[in-house]
Amino acid sequence: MSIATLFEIVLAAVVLGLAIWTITVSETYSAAVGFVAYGLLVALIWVRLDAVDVAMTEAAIGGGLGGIVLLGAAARLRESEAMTAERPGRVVRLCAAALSASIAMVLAVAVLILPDPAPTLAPTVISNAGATGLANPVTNVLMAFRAMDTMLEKVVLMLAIVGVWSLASDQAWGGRPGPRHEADPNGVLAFLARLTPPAGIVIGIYLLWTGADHPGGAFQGGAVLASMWLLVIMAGLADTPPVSSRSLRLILVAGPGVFLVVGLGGLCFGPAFLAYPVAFAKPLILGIEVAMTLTIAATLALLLAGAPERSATR
Amino acid sequence: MSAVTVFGLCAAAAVGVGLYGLITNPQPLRKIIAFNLLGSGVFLLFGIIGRRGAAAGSGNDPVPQALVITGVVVAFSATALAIALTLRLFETAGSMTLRSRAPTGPNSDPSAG
Amino acid sequence: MSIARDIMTIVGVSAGVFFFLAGTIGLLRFPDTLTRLHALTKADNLGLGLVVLGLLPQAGSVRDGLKLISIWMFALLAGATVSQLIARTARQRGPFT
Amino acid sequence: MTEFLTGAVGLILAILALGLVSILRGPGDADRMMAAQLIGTAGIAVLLLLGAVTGVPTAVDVALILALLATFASIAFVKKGLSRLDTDGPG
Repeated sequence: MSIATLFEIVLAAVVLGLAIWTITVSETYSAAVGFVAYGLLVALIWVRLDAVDVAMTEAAIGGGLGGIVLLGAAARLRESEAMTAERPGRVVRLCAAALSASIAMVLAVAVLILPDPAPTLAPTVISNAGATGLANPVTNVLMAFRAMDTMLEKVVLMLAIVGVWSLASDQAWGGRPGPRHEADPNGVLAFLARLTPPAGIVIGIYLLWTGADHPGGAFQGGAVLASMWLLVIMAGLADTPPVSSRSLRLILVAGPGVFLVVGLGGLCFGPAFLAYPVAFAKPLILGIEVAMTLTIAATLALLLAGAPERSATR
Repeated sequence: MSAVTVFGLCAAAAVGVGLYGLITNPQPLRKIIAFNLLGSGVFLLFGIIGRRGAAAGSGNDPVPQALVITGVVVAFSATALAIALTLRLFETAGSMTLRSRAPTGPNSDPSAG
Repeated sequence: MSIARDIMTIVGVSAGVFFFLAGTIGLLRFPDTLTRLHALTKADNLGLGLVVLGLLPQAGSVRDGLKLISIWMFALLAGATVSQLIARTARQRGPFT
Repeated sequence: MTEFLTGAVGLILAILALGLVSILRGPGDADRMMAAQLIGTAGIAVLLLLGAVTGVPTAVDVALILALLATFASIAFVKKGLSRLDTDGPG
């Protein structure tokens, strides 16, 4: 057994142990902490599988922002935990264990008897890379070959934010999400929130730019920008914008809007919906990505901030 | 044992663990966490299949990778929506059941959010 | 030249691993919050710093090296801020072990 | 060189697992936060070493994202986790 295999087995065992602990631990807050650590380790697995694009997304969105939104809810619902102590009976738990174990077994067998040679679309993607002028195959798939998926995914993000906002109570309708954070303007937190975002914004833009040729792209860049914005908000240096703000809404629809306009342009002047003219493919894709990054950053941050809680005037 | 086998079995087990938690945990927030574990196991299975389909020039088939990236983002937005629903449920229903406690108003917890 | 680089990597990474180990053991063994915090900062700042220092000779370009250093800087900043916040809370409330 | 770095990755991973034990044990929130901070840093170190071992230079970019997100997550941890202890100074 090579040292690399040993490393992989240790990593897989730690990940699984953490997953089991996250499910079985009694406190929800601890489970959320466990989930953040789990996301971090899953990102390591993705690097090991040579899928760096996914590793970035998992580290930024799956474990990072997703873990934080869980953590916030767990901290808030902490006091209410005692009242929902009703656990299902032993029979239900045994049945659930049997069902889960059998599904896991079926999947494990499926992994072991996967066909050889494996079906793959990688050579097709790589041989068509010249059509867009981008060297990162994943960005090619996301932005050109399966652009429709990505566009609809932006629509899903928009629907999610509309859903979250519509949960506001009557007096907070159209107001600002989350509590107003007060912090000492000369304290350590404010210092960190002044020092980090400039560098973080540069890194976000770098990730977007490098996404054309290397792993990275709009999602990863957007997630970094979102976290920087929230850092400033949490340090009390800025307030969340009221969700009825027109400029905010413009940013939220910019990504899918630009995407749709380019797509319709393909329909009017080209052969099909979302068909990029070959000469302008790269600038068009980059333009869409810039708009998308802004939209993703704003959407992710506002999804994290949650439903409006204060009226806009206060 | 290759990386594909090790992580493939790990992914299958993660799906099982997530499913068990989804069924047996009574609290909605725990169900959301379990569902995310289940989802990450499914994403890893995609990664395994992509890894096996690696070709010259890329270590992992880009098509499943793109699918997983889309999936991670959609899973995050679904999680955020589910959590907003849970919090709202607690705000409206929670204070009714817990008569002895003060209702959790929007400003009683200065740092959450 | 290459041997000198490798030696620097081995020394740096080994020292970094040692500090990680020491910090984790401290986190597990020390009696109260402030001493555990002391152990954590060793692992955080020195452990990662020495690993970064050890990897610098292996970096392919200046840009990669700058990235490595900026990662360490971010970790330092976050570590320093979080330690201060935790320590201040610990002092206000008395040791909450 | 590769062997040595892989060994170092394995060791840090084992240390990370040890840090997980301290998350599991608690006992207080402060300890959980510290352990989470340590795990984040160790994860960054593992990523950097893994990038050097497997010759995937872009692993450094993943570590960069992780470092930024860890900064943010630590603050979120402290702000949300310490809220129960009603801090008035730093919070």
